[in-house]
Amino acid sequence: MKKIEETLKKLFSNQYRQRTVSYLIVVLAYVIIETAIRTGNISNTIKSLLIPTCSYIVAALALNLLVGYLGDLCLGQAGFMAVGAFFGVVAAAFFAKYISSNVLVLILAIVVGGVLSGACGALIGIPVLKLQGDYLAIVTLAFCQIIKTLLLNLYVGIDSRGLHFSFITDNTNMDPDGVLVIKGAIGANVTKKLSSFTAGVLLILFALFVIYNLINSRHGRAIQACRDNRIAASSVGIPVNKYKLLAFVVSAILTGMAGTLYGLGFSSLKASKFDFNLSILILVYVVLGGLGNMTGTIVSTTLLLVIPEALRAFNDYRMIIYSIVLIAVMLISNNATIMFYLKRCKEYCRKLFPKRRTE
Amino acid sequence: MSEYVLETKNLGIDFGGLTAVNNFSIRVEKGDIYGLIGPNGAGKTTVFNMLTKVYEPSRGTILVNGTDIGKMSTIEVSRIGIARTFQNIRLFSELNVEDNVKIGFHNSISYSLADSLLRTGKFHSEEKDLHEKALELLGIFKLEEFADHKAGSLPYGAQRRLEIARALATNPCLLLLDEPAAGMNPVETQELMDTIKQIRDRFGISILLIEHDMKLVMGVCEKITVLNFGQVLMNGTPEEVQNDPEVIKAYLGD
Amino acid sequence: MKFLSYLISGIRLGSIYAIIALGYTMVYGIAKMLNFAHGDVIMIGAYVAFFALYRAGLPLIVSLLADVAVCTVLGITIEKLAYKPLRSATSLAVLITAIGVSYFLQNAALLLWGSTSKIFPTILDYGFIELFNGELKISYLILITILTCVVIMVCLTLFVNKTKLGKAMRACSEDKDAARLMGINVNSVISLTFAIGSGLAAVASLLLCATYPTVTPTLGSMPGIKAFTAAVLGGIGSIPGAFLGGLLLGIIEVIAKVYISSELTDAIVFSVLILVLLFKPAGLLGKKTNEKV
Amino acid sequence: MKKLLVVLLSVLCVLSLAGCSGGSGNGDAGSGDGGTVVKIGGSGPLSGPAAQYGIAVKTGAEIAVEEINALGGLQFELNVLDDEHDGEKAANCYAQLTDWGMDVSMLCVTTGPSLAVADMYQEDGVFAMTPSGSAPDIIAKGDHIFRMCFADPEQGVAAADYIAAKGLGTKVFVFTKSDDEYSTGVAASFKEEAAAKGLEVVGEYLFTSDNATDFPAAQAQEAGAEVVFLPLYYEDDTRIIKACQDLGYNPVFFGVDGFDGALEQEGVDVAMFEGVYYLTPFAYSAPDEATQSFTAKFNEKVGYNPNQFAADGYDVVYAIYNALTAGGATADMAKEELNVIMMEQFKTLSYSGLTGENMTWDASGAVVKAPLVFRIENGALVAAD
Repeated sequence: MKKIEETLKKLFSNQYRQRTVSYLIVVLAYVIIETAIRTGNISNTIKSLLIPTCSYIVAALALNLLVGYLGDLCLGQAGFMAVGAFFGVVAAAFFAKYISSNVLVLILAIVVGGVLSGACGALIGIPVLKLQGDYLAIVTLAFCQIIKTLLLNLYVGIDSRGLHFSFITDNTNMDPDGVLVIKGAIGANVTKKLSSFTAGVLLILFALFVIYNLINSRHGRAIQACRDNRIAASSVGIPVNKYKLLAFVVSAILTGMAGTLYGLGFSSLKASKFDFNLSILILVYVVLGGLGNMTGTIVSTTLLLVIPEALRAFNDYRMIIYSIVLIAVMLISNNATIMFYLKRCKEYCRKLFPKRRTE
Repeated sequence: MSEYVLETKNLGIDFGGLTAVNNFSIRVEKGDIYGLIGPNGAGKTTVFNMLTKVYEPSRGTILVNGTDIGKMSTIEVSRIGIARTFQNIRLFSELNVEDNVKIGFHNSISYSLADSLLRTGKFHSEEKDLHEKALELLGIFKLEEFADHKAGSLPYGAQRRLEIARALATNPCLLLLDEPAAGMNPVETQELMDTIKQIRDRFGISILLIEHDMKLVMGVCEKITVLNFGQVLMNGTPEEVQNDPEVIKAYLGD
Repeated sequence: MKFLSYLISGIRLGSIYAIIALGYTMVYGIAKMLNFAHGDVIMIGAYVAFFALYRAGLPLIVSLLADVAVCTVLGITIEKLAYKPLRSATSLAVLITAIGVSYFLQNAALLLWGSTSKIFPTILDYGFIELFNGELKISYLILITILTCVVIMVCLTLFVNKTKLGKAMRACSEDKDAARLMGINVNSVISLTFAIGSGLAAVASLLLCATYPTVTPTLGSMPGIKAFTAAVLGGIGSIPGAFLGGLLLGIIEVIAKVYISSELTDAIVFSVLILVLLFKPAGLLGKKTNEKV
Repeated sequence: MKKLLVVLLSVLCVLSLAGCSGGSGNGDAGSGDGGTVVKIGGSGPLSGPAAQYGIAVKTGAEIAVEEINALGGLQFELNVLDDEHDGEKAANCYAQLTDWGMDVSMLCVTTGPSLAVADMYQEDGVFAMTPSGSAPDIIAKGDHIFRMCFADPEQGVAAADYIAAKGLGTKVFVFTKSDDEYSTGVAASFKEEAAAKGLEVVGEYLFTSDNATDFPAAQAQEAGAEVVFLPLYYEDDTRIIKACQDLGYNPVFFGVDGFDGALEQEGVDVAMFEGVYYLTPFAYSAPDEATQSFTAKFNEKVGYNPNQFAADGYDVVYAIYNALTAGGATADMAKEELNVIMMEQFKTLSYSGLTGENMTWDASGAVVKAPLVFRIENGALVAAD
């Protein structure tokens, strides 16, 4: 009994509270929604939102690792998602020929999507090492455009002899039993929708696990040191470039995995879906949720995906509202007067509920 | 093996045709508290930046315990044992005080990325040691009570002390302090002088410091180099420097 | 001859990029921020010009002046409302805000004027200069585009180097604090920079639409990003750099399109950006700056 | 503060979730057991850059529904949702339509979203006919999936046949938008048919939506093309024609149904399109009474003339209506029963509407009708012989 109490105390201590709250929210939401699905108390609308929401949450968490902890803006999130989605779909089609277990195929596809996207992350990491700030953002944007252009011209077929790749024109020359998995501009054709809500939630938990464990270690501290002061970080012997690259690759891997989950949730997907607008959308989720705040990211992503569905009448104004959110959050959080009053409010609340202070 | 912790020979740097520092040669022995003084713009901080390889020297050699650091990067210089503070404080201001010091210990812990992702036993035991070591170091600088405060929210003097603590965490053999007393009141400065001596004795390191506060320089430094217009004006003990007419001229003008 | 005609169309495209790139390069040089919304100011300019020329039927010169006025006011307003409060914030916050502004303008245009494209009226009759016995035809529009670009470049260089205001701008780009101590009103210099950049955006919008006549809410984003690439290529903060970068990028784009692979043009253009930043981060004519420690 | 915000947001989140699932309880959930009206669902881009197409289809369909309901027989209810030309959103729309109790569907307006949701309709056994999703892959997703417009390859073939038959020229240059499956689909079949008909494709210029501004028209001119084939939407057509004219190069321009709308653009100088040929199943200026009445109604609703998308939307609703009445369907039938009737009726149905006479459908779900070639003369559309 005492041990349980101690564990609880530890879980809600200053050091661990954010982590605990994140995990709890995800698990609770899962239990509630899953129960609703089992008992048939959930609308198709909500059901259709589950997998994309999980994917966007993972992509947003990965972006928050970069923006919130490394302090660099990546506008190429859509590109990494595209790599994960397209190659995840190819991998799933390939593995499905040899493995009958859907779960195993999904896991393998997610791993392949993550690894390839991570490789792209490493590739873009090379210019990243030299650049900072706006230049970095624009390079990631350029990179995303390049990926999109390349995917638009990619043809991948699969037949009894294996995978066939071709570029710009369809020269896959497959056996008669072959199927084109990726057809250039038409996009990817998903033969079997393998993603499930459970898989999505597990991926979110995995992402949280990786990010929290990374951040609260010497590696994570080094990443944050690079954000706060590059020069000081290298003066205490932290290889800044190495840790920037690490953060980029980890973020790219998670985003790629999110992409695979997304890709395998639809029966077809187009490369043009993964454009600059998608990167901005993910950025909006992160900014509204709070830089470096993982729980906030999860909640804001969910809200921004669910509310527009509920309020379809406002669809015309949705994008304009997002842009105002971006500007407003930035102006408010950088306004000393407003932040001062918010802080006062917070202190006042603390006084009202003194019990909440566990330490 | 050289007996000098730091030895520079004819160090110099040019910025686009302008020579900022030239023929800079000093020798710092083990356990020295060494002062580097000079009027504003004399090139003192530039010397520090060359020693830590933030700037690449145009000429000359730098030997640390006899090793030439000519080809090393800032990071390697830190690993070989030079630590520094900055004239305009450079803390990791969004992180808390304890984490700032822990980052200083970065290279003295060895658990891998896999250890941190999987939270292995090695991770937990090293992190536990690290926590204790960090608190001990903070204790020396009377910063324990601030351990979980954001570094950026500390009072000025405490920030200066934290920067020294962070530098010491890298386990250096030579500590470079860039105007450690800037902005401190006389009481704080006095405390700082004691702390500097205490650090030297306790960690057995050499200290090279830049300072404008002559009381501090004369009070703690055993040797002094005076820099003017990028050139060494003289080397000597505090008394010699204080009585040198050239130095007085450099400070007061003609 | 064939090559020459492509080269000329590359120079035309490059001239437009150069004028847009000037807006980026000046703002970046002085406010040290990437004004992501610059491309969308061009889009607004295109709509204003369309309304002035077509709906109101104003003469070209009046339309141009009205366009410049609207864009200048828009640029200053954006700066005052969105960027000025963030003077001391991190560059990340400023960039995110700038993206927000860009998005706002695009979606506001979409709401106000719809997604259906509008066709920019012909402002110049199709006339040609024929060279080499008629083997090479160059339209007057191309000549005017290139000429405008050169004139703007010369005027701006003179302004920055010879006038008092121009010197104040250069001072601000070197060191804002020092400039303030010298009695320069830094805020008004930044506003002036935005005003000039946005005014140029208006000119660019007119040239852009005269050449490529469809007006849509997303019209500015691609030329915007490419012009920024041009500014980086030439060396950010440098006026001749923007000119050089713009021309080079325009030529690279057209040549790549014709002789390498038209479907991979964008990949090639953006690879140029990445390569330049990799090997010459300061650009062709830019200065390398050291962070002061 | 952050924590407070998080708590507040979480509460909102749960509330909105509850709100959504609660909302669905009111509709006749899931099974679609009719009621008093037949519910026709569908989705298309109603906001964003492609909104014009979705709005056209939606308006056209609305006109048809109003007319049918005024007849007093079988009553329809129409619900076209906004999918923003995005497969992901189309899937959400599908789910919402299911919650709403959709009986029959118009699928999606554009190809990408249609591909993303077609198999959901197939699995759930809902009859779906896309008004304007022209990729052949859509109807290949299942036997419940039908199409009202031409398939992309049919247009390519028809264009090549016409050019060859009328001798418009033998050297053809093609501009293709490589990130648009509509454009690549038409272009591919055109090139194949052109080769078979003895036309010479002297060059092809591929571009993407990101670099659809600067067109090296000189390439077509240098290649000596007499005909420039434009399997594109009218915005790109306009820019390409302008780029050619800027060079003083005036070949025969041949567009496909995406060209429809070019003359309606605000500010357009129709003189630049003089002599352009294009394929379309519908021209609002056609003198027949059905077209004129539709054009008037459409104009009244939105203030501009309808294009073929609007006519497709109108025709889909009428084709569904004809099939249902012919099969003796009633409003209280479940969607499964309606589906059976539709499948049966469409085997034999012959429907004459705005976009074609005596249209029939084959087993794959493709429409069989003859494409029409129009030519622009003196700023107006004229049926080319």
